[in-house]
Parts: sequence; C-alpha cells; structure tokens
Amino acid sequence: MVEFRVDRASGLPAYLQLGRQVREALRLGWLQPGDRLPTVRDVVATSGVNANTVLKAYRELELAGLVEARQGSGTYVKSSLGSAAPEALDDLRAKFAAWVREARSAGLEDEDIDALVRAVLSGGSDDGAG
Amino acid sequence: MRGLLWLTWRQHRWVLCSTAVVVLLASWLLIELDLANTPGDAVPLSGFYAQLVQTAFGGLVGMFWGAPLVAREFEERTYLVAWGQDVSPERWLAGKVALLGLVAVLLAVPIGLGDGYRGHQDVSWDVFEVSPLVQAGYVLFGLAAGVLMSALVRHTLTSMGLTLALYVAVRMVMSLGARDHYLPTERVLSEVGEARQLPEGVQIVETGYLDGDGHVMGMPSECTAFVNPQNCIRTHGGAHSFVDFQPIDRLPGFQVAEFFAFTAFAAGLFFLAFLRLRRGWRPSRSHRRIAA
Amino acid sequence: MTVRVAGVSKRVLRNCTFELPGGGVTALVGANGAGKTTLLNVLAGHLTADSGHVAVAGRVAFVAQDKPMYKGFTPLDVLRFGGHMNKVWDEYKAHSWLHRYKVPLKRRCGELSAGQRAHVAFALALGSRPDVLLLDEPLSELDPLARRRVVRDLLAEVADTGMTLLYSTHVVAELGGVADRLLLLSNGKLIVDGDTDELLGQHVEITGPAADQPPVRGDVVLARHYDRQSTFLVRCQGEAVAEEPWSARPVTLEELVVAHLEAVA
Amino acid sequence: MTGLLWVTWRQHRAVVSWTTVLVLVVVLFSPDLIDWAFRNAFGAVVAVFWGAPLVAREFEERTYLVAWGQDVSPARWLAVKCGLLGSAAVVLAALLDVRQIGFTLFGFALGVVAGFVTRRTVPAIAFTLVGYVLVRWLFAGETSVWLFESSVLCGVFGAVLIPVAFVLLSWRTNAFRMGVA
Repeated sequence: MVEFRVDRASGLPAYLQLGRQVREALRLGWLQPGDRLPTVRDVVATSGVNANTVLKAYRELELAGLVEARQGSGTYVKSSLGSAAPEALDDLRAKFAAWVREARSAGLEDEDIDALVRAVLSGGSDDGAG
Repeated sequence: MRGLLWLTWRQHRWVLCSTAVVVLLASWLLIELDLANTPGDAVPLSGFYAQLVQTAFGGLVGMFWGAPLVAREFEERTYLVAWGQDVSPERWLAGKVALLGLVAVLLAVPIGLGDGYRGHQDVSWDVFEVSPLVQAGYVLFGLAAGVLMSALVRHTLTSMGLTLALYVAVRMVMSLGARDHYLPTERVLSEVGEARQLPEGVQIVETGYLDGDGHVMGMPSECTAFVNPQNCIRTHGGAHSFVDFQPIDRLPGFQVAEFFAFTAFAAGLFFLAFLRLRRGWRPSRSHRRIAA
Repeated sequence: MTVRVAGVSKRVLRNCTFELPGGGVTALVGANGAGKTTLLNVLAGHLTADSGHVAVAGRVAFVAQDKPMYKGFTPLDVLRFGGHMNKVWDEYKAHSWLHRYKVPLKRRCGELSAGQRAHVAFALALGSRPDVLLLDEPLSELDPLARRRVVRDLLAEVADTGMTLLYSTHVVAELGGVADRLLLLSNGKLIVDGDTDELLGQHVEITGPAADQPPVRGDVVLARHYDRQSTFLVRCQGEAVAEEPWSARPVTLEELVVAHLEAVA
Repeated sequence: MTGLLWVTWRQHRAVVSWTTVLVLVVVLFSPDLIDWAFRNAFGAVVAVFWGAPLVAREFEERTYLVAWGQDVSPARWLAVKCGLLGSAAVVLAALLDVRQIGFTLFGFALGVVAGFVTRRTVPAIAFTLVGYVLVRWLFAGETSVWLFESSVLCGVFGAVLIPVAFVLLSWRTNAFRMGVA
C-alpha cells in the first residue's frame, strides 16, 4: 500500500505528482506487479486530493502500461519499472555508496557531488567512453 | 469627553432625531392648538394622541434609546470594539448616559409644557404630568430602565420589552397609588347626606363614613340597594361622612416629590447597570499594559 | 452540466459566463470586492441577476462567509430545523459531521466558537444532501488541523455523492490537488477559467537578458524588466522550450493567480 | 407543514408565551382602566413584538440565508409563519375585545412589511409603532366615517398589506422557487 503525499504549493500538477510517486514506488520495489493500488476514495480521504485528479493519475499510469483497471475490483500494478533485477540494484547501490565516500574524502560537498552526477547524466555518451 | 460626544451622536443620531421630531410635533400640538382654544370642548383627536405621546414619552426614550444601548453592542459583538479602546466601559457608559440623559431632559421641557385639552385650568391635579420637571423625572427613569435591562439581558428585543413593562408598571403604581400619599391627606367631615363643601380644585383621595366613635365604617350591605342610602346608613350607626383629599396648593410640591422619586429610581437603576457592566466585563486596554 | 452561468451581471459582476460539470471541485478566487460573494449569492438564489441566465440543476446548499446561524438555537435544534425544513434530509450525515468535529450539541450556537459555528453550518448544508454545494471562504475560521480534515471530508463527500463543489478562497497555496477547476474573478470579470492542471502546464516563467518580448509563443501575463534582465510570466498553448541564455521555470498556482490579478489590477 | 409549526414555535415561543400571559392577566383580573388601555395597546404590542421582528431579525442576523436556503420555499415559510402567528394574535385579540381583531391583524401585517423595508429590528419597530398609531388616529375619528366600523377597515387594510409583503419577499429572493426534491 503506498501513501501519497501531494505538495500543494509546487508548480507540478497534482496528478503528475501522484504518477511520479507510483513510479518511484515501482522503481524502489515497494510496489510489485499484482499489488493493488489504493482505491480513489481512499486516496481522497487520506491525502486530500480530489477524485478527478486521482482518476487522471491512474488513467495516465494505465496509458503508460504500468497499471491495469480490473472491473469492479480496482487498479492493479501490471509491470514493474525496475529494468534491472533487484540483486543488480543492490550491487550497484553498494558501488555507488563507495564512490560517494571516495568523493567526500576528496573534499567534495554534497552539492558538488549532485552537480557532478547531473553533469554526467546529461553529458550522456562522450563521458562514458572517457 | 468630546470623543464620546461624537460617538454618541454618530451612533444614535437617527434615533435621537426621529424621537425629537415626534416629541416636538406632539408638544407643538399640545401647546399651540391649546391657545387657539378650538371650538367645542370635545378633545380633538390630535390632542388625544399628543397626550398619548406625553404619557408614553419616558417609555419611548427607554425603549428606543436605553434598551438597545448595550444590548446592540453585544448582539453585533461590537462591544469588543467599543470597550477595547482606552476609554473604559464604565466611562463609555457614563458618557453616553450623560449625553443621552441631557438630550432627553431637554426634550422633556417642551413635552411638559403643553397642557393641551385639559380645560386650560392653569393649575389643576388633572395636569399633574404637564410639567417639564415631572417629565424629566419620567424620561430619566425610562432611560435608566432601558440601560439596565440592556446590560442585564444583552438582547435588544427582550430588553425593549422588559423596559416597557418596567416603565409602565412603575408609572402605574406611582400615579394611581403613591402619588396621592406623598403627604398625609386632609379630612373634612360632614353630616351623612349633607353636601360637603370642599376647597377649589382638590384631589379627592378617599371618601367614606365614620361611625359614632370616629372609626371608618364600610357601606353596610343592606343600604347599597337604596338610591340615597343616607337614613339607612344613619340607622346603622353612621355618624359622619368624610372626604380625604389633597389641597391644590400642594400640587407643585408633589410634582417636585415625583421628580425626585423618579430620579432616585433612575439613579438606582443606573448604578445597577454600572455594577453589571463592571462585574460582567474586565477593564479594557488598561489591563494589557505590562509594567514598564 | 450542473451549473450553467451565461452573461450574468449583478452589482459588480459583469457578464460572467462559465459552466461547471457535475462532480467537480471548483475554486473561486479573486481580490476583495471582486464579486465572489455576489456570484455565490446569485447561484444560491438569494440574489436574482440583473441580466444573463443562471441554471443550477438539483439541490443547492449555500454557506455564507460569516456562517450565519440562529444564535438561540442549539446544534440539535439546527439539525431539527434542517429535518423540518427539507424534503430530503440526512440526519446521520449531519450528526456524524458534528460528532466528528466534537461540536457540543446542547450549547446555544451564540456561545460556540466561530469554528464550531462553522461546523454547524456545514452540517446543516451537507445534511440536505445538495447536488451543488456553494461555500464562501469555508476555511477561514478553522484551525490548520480542522482545515485539512474539512478539505478531506468535503472531497470524500464529492467522491461519494458526485456533488459539485464551488468554494471561494483566498488561500491559493492550498488549492493544488483540491480544486480541479479555477475561476479567477477581478472586479466583476472572469479573467481566468480553466482546469488547474492545464493552467499549471501552460504557465511558465522565463528569465533572461533584457528584452521586450519573450522567446516563446504565448501571451505575456506579466513582464518585469530590470536593467540587464527581464522576467516574463507567459501563458503558452504548446510546450514551452527555452534555449540558452533564457531559462524557464514552472509556475506555482499562487504565482499564477497573483500574476493575473496584478496584471489586471 | 408540521415542520414549519415546530420552527415557528421554536423561534417565537418566548414572545407568544409572554404575550399570552399578559392577555390572560389583563382579561382575568384587571381594573377596567388598565383593561381599556391595554385592549387598545394590544394591537401595537403584537405589531411591535411579533410583526416587526419576524423578518427584520432574519435580515439583521443574516439568518435569512439559512431560513430561505432550505427546501421549503421562502413564500411558504412566510405564509405559514404569518398564518400561525396571525391566527394566534386573532385568538388573543378576540379574548380581549372583538373590535381589536382588525387592529391587531393590521398591526401585525404592518410590522412584517416594515421588517422588509427597514431590514433592521429597531427601525422596523419604530416605523411599525408610528404607522400603527397614525392609522389608528386616522380611523379613530368617527368610527363609521368610512361606512365600515374602523376595526374592520383596519383588518382589510392589514389583509392588503400581506400580499405587499410577498411582493417585497419576491424582490428580495426568488421566493416562489419550488422546493427542489
């Protein structure tokens, strides 16, 4: 069961925030294929989001093929986002943690690490080769 | 005090003006038309209604000036504004009551002058209430009743009703009962059945019969059937018939007495109203001043 | 369509036209004196429009801004009042609202706090099972916790009954995810009427070197020029792409509303 | 209708009760002087304490938004309230003196109309009082000057005022909307 939290003051529309939180849950393995998403009524009652927004979010996830609505019994997760297997995920996390420790010992602040990672992500292929 | 003058005028100007119009109209009717001594002695209708205003004057002021004074502030919750300033609630009420009382007494003068259609006698017990002094007493009492009910009940409509009831009750008790006994009455005796000679313009308070040794004797039941029961009463031991009255020269004194009676009532009611205000409400801004 | 307003003018309102689908939650925002209360009163039937046409399908319940109530009635009396005065009355719903918010039932409304009196007004309105619920600044008397819970309860009510909710508010930051429709009023005219998510998508703030026109297609809502820099708040139809040296930033609902109000003020 | 019976009683029980008590006190044991004065003043009491606040208080406290926001249409609300309070006033007036029925009805209707016009309790009471006294003054001359006994005339005048109240009501809000089920 995932608990949605909407940041009302952000510029991102609420239904996109819900979609993002579902995708995040999928990536982190909190939601597995076959799990049932909370009903529209429950999301409205617990996180104070209006019904149309929740429906919109669920429909957007459905179009993305991540979830499927089964008649009368709710919305179920269809496929996971985790492209890599969970074990690979743990191994990569360990390596990355080691790298971060190394960077910190080299005197980098968190912002520097953040900027470095974003540059590498957006730098794309050429850094890969180097 | 000047601030309260503005506030009182600003808040109550409509009710003050409309009352003034009604009162001045009635006074004009009572004074002006009286001089023109209209033909025929029947009381013209305008006179009757002018007298109505004259009698009800104190009550009207009580109902429309006094009753809403504090009650409205509570109903609209504006007392938080009125008493949240540097002027304490007591001084707020004192200022308003003083100013309204002053205007009320000023209005009492014209309303008390017109003796209207009471046969133009200059001095007579019938025109007891035709005196600015007496009317001033009534209006102060009416205002005090209104203010007290207003402070007690804090609900406009109810306080208007209670003010009217209190005013009518006290005025009836005083004018029907107490007024004749401000001073002990004088008594004139005469033989049963003889015409009694009474001084001019007296106010008869009590009549009846005395038996042989001077005690008041009720009308014997057998004699009630007779048209002129004199000899029947004599046979039943009736010695004299008596009349208790108030001579006309006491009239001004009684009017002053009535004025002081009603102003005493008014003072009492105002005091109770202030007590209710102080006890029912903490001091205003002064209590927020933290010692420097 | 549950609520249809065509060309309505009344007092400050001038030629207002919009339609509200059933089951939606619409926020009515505007400066003081913009006509929010007048519009709600016209929709509630307490005021008849000078011109134009208003059609509301179904039962209307309206709670005014100062939450008027009989000060001599106790909350129980108010529920009885609702029962007596309505053909359709849901005693359980009204009573449970009062129970949930712990409103004392036996004390006179005049002695209750403003927040409690607001709950009594809500209970009476919801108890009559409205198809259209009109609320004039419903949250103004409520504490932060009550505010959050009332929003959730109202949205749950909309989800359960398909009721249409139109409420006016000044707290724009709390609209996100609550209102799916925004009506922006400025001295009587409807200057913005759109789906909140679409509005957020369309509006973008572009900052860059001083210029009198932004590099992006779309109508400029607000422009600010400094000596070497300009910022534009633009409402564009399509995707807003801004290359160097311009940078684009998504706009929050509050900034969007304030910009539109400022542009017209 | 029973719903409105409860509402009318709940809202006006205080004023109706003490007026009834007053009338009984006067009728049962009161010297004729007070009796005469009260009998003529009864119309004014009903006008001022029953009629004037009926609508004026709803506007003043803004509870008209509650009263006329329910299924029961404002027209029925006003009709039933005037009907109930009006008939109660007639019964009490009949206890005092048949002639007073006309004056009382007139006073009540005048109060309701004054309530619509001024929309505030104290001014409504003032207008009602002045209006009542003026009309009693006009009609009080020779009782049969208008071919009818003055109290009957006042009653008719009052009956005319009631539809005026409904007209004023419909200006104020669409009074005759049907209660939507």
